Amino acid sequence: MTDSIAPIESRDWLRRRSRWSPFEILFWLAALLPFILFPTYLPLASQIAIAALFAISVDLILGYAGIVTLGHAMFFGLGAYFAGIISVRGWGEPVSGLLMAGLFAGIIGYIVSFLITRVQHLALLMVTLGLGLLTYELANALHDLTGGTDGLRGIRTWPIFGQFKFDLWGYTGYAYTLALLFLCFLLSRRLVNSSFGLALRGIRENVKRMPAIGADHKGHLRLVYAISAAIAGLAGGLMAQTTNTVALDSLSFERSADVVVMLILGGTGRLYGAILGTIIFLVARDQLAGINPQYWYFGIGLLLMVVVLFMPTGILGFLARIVDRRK
Amino acid sequence: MISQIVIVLFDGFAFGMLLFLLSVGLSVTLGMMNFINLAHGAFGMFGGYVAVTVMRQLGLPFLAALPLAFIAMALLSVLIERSLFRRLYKAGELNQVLFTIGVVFVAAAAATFIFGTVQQVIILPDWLRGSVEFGGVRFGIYRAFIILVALIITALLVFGLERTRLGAQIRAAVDNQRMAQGLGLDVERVFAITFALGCGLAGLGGALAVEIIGLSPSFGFQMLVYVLIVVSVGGLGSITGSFVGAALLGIGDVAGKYFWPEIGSFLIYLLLVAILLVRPLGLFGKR
Amino acid sequence: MLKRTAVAAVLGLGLTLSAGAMAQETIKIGVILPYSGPFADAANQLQAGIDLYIAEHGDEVAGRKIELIKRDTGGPAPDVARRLAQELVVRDNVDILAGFALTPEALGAAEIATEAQKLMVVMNAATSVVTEQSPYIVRTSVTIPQLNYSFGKWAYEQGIREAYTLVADYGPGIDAEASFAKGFTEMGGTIVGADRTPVANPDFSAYVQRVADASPEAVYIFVPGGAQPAAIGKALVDRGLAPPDIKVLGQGELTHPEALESMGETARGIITTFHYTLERDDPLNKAYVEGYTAANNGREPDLFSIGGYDGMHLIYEALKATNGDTNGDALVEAAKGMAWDSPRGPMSIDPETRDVIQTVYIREIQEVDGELQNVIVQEIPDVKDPLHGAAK
Amino acid sequence: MMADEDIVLRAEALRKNFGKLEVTRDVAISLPRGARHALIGPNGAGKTTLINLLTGQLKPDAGRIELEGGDITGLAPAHRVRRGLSRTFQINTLFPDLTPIEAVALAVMERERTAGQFWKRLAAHGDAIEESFTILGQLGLADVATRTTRTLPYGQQRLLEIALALATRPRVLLLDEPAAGVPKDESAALFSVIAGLPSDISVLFIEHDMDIVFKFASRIIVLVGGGVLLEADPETVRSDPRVREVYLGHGHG
Repeated sequence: MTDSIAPIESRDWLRRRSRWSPFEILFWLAALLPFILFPTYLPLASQIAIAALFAISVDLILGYAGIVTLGHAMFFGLGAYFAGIISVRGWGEPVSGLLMAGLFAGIIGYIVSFLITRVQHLALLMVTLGLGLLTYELANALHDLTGGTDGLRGIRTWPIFGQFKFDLWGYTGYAYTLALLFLCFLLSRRLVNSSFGLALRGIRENVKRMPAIGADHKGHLRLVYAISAAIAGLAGGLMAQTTNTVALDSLSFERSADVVVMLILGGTGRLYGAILGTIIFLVARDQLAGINPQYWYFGIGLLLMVVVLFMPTGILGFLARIVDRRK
Repeated sequence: MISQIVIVLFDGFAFGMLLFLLSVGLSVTLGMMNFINLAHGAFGMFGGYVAVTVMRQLGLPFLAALPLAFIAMALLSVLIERSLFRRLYKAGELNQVLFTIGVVFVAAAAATFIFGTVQQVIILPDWLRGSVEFGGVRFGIYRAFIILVALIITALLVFGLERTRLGAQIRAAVDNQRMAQGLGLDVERVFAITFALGCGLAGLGGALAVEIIGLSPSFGFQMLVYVLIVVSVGGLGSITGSFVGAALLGIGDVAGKYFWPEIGSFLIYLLLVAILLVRPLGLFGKR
Repeated sequence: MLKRTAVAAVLGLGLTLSAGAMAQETIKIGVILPYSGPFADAANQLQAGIDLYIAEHGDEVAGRKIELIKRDTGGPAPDVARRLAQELVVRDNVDILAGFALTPEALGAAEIATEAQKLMVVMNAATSVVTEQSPYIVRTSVTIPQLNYSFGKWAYEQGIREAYTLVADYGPGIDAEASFAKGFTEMGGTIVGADRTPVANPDFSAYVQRVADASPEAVYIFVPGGAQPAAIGKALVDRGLAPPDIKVLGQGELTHPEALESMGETARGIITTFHYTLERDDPLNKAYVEGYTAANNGREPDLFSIGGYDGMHLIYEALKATNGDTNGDALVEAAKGMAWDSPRGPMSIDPETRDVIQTVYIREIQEVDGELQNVIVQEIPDVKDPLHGAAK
Repeated sequence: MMADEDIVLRAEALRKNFGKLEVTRDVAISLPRGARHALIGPNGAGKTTLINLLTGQLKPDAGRIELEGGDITGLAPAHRVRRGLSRTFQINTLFPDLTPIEAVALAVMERERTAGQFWKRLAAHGDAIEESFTILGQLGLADVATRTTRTLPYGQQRLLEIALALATRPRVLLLDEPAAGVPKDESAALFSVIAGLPSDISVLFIEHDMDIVFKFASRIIVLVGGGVLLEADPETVRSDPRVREVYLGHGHG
């Protein structure tokens, strides 16, 4: 063929789109800074890493596939309870426990996805919310298994690989959560840069066209929903293991709503938006609550309003536009 | 048995009517402008605070406090709609969610600052307290009062929507915004008025709710879920839908707890999911 | 990387510990409470109790200044409570952990108290097991079985033979149901029906109707504070379930001041069990209530306030006993067996369980000087939590 | 019948009502292999509805549709596409934020069932990308392969519609006014592209411009009021008085 060079250019172009930018490398290096610069903030850093992982799981379905959810804490909580309960029942090995927690949440996610893909818009929002609240009530009702409102008692997480004990300062906790966040981020990054990620973007861009190119878009949605649920379950399992606590709040509507707020705040459909939004929301909350434990949410509320008015594509979208303009 | 069914229906209906007042405004404004206002419950909350405050501080009677709660919230909503929400109509649903959640946060903080965290109490006039016996069944007088108020409001709404010029404009704007605009209708103005009415009704609902479900700065969050359930089950933009949805929810909730207390807390969510899976647009939704 | 962080952890820990030992003049108390969210009011009242005690007794103990560091959990959030405790210990170098309005949050932070070897004063969380979670926990509030086990017995002694229980479907409610039923049935009474209401329950009419259908001699009620006491009280009256036709029993939250105001006349005759009674005629209590209302715009103290107030008393007295030494073991030792007269009445800390021992008051709503009040009809002194040790 | 083997798409007694309005009345069509048939008729004749019925966007109230001899009446649209029945839309139905290479590659990978491989980088699907590029090249879109779709000129967006359909490797291609909104001089070029499609693809297209229809169609189906008025070769259609009356009638007067 005469223009056989051109497809290679296209491939190059596609490859370039998924190449690591210096910003990204810098970002992940910066994620190591708390170890050295803010060692007393490591517990907060772990909590942020867990929330960021949860936000990434929501970004996969909301930002990439356009599934708006108000019930994703369901999977976070299922993962948390699973990891917690097997620990209480005698298996406190963290890595295998975490994987099982993620798998469990993913399986439930796949089952639930058959309901989710039947509805759209407000109904979708409300079905996810309803399923989330049902799970919450179920956990409350299964008092003997879950500890009800008091929370699950007796979680003991063994040292990682039998070596690294979870310490009071949170070094091990942060190393563990950061490692998991990074791994899941790599997976998610690969996912969004894969043909599957392209299919998800196709669904978001024009769901009507998908059947006309022969796509099983509901199948795609089910798959991404299950993957997202599994990642949310991992995040929940991490919370259970690093804090040795699980209670009903891990399944609550507030947690579902908060994660969506953090994601939109950072900017949807960018993965890094999920992480950035989480960092900004939780750091702002921590700092504002440090100043005044009672009125911090006034400041948070204003932050959200200002971001919408002045950065309609989220904080990361806003930053990206500034960088683009500079170029 | 019959008397029990009667009382369950009565109590559930009363609770449903409270939900109806709190949510009908959101249903219509959402149906008209696709504007997701999660802060709708905050208007209910401030309505409650207005009623409590004018009764406490100014010594006004309960019956005067109710319309004041309506008026105050309608005015406040105009202010907020014109200054803030107006900018968001084309902002996309996620931004609307984020912004109005921010408003809920700010409203809760403001309520805490002004009124404190304490549960507010409304002292009902004597004639609204207690219950009357009728055919061997005791009906709470206040609940009957709520039903009465809600029915009057519903009648006014239905009449207004069917028979007045504004009503016709609202219907046109809900049915097809673009066409209404094409016909020279000032949709934004119609929307502002509808929004004010809806928030006023939420304020009234909030004032009526203090006696039944209490009032504290977290009211806006607490009621959000219920309000969203009514709106989605009833269907967007439909007064009938909100009415039936709220009544169904109220009766379903009370009846479920009465007949199957073991699953009492599950029932409304089961209903919600089941109804939406079968009818994604809600019972009376058109789109 | 892991190895290096482990090394850094050891180094970091060593550094701060020595720094902490050398330089501290002030004694830092980390207070962890849900200052925002649905339980904000409890946190506020508890904090007001703490503040009142400090205002009355000065902010210096054993020659050292007391500094409070407040941290908000934002609702029942055990993971946040634990993180905050962790940060308070490693970053703020607090000497004592305090607050803990909610049981899951106390459970979440317990491990940190053990690891850091810090005294942890639980000023509210009322599930029995809380003090068993760490040898550094001391409780100054109450436990639910403490109040209700003896209440169940008392109810039988009053001639009640059949009761229906209606409790909120969560830990405290289930505890209350179990301990009341235990006390009541041990004496020979019968529970004729038991229902549980969802914790976030806006409307009680269905459950109350079920009670009315059973028409028992007495109904025992446990609901969380806030809006629910008044709501359920009024729902009862709407169904004609009011004394003297039926005995209405409950834990003290049912007739707290705001609920009483809201229920009005309909509250008359309700009998509750509690460890703190606002109206109790006692000079210490009078002065406390006066001081509290003066400092809080007329708001009256409640169970949270007294937990915070007595919690601070325990901290102050323990510090006096150790002469300002903040070593966790020393403070816990000092707290064990401590006894004092509180505005609530005589109380002490059980040296075995580190839990509170106190008088349980049975009160009835009666009219006093034209106003409805909780009037004490029986005092049961020196009540311990009946569940501690029972599991073993 | 011998001809039967050559019929790729066949519809029998198709019927569709919207309420009381009959939009499709007992339509029977058959499309032989390699066909270049046109579907014409006045506005509101039910042309797009017919395509929607054939491709499964609408469910018929009665009737039967066969593709290569197999019954596809009850199949979902995506499954019909996978069996080789593709379409384009009258109004651009594209992926505005994807580039043409991405969009076409997506269609190719959906066909190859590799679109679900979330573990494999997009750039690693070399065959799919090469094929996509070839398709874009056939339609003269190679130069704009990496530009965002929304920024393309309208005419190129119309071509991308066809490219997407071709990427599914159709045996039957239903083109709903492929040149709608394209200037007349460009639309002829567009139709030469269509005419140059591989000869084993059967094409049915809707078009209003009679010059184009008569130039490119080997057979013409005339739809009036939801029913087939006539199906014949261009010459017959051109001279049929009924067609002249209902369709070209105004040309007389």
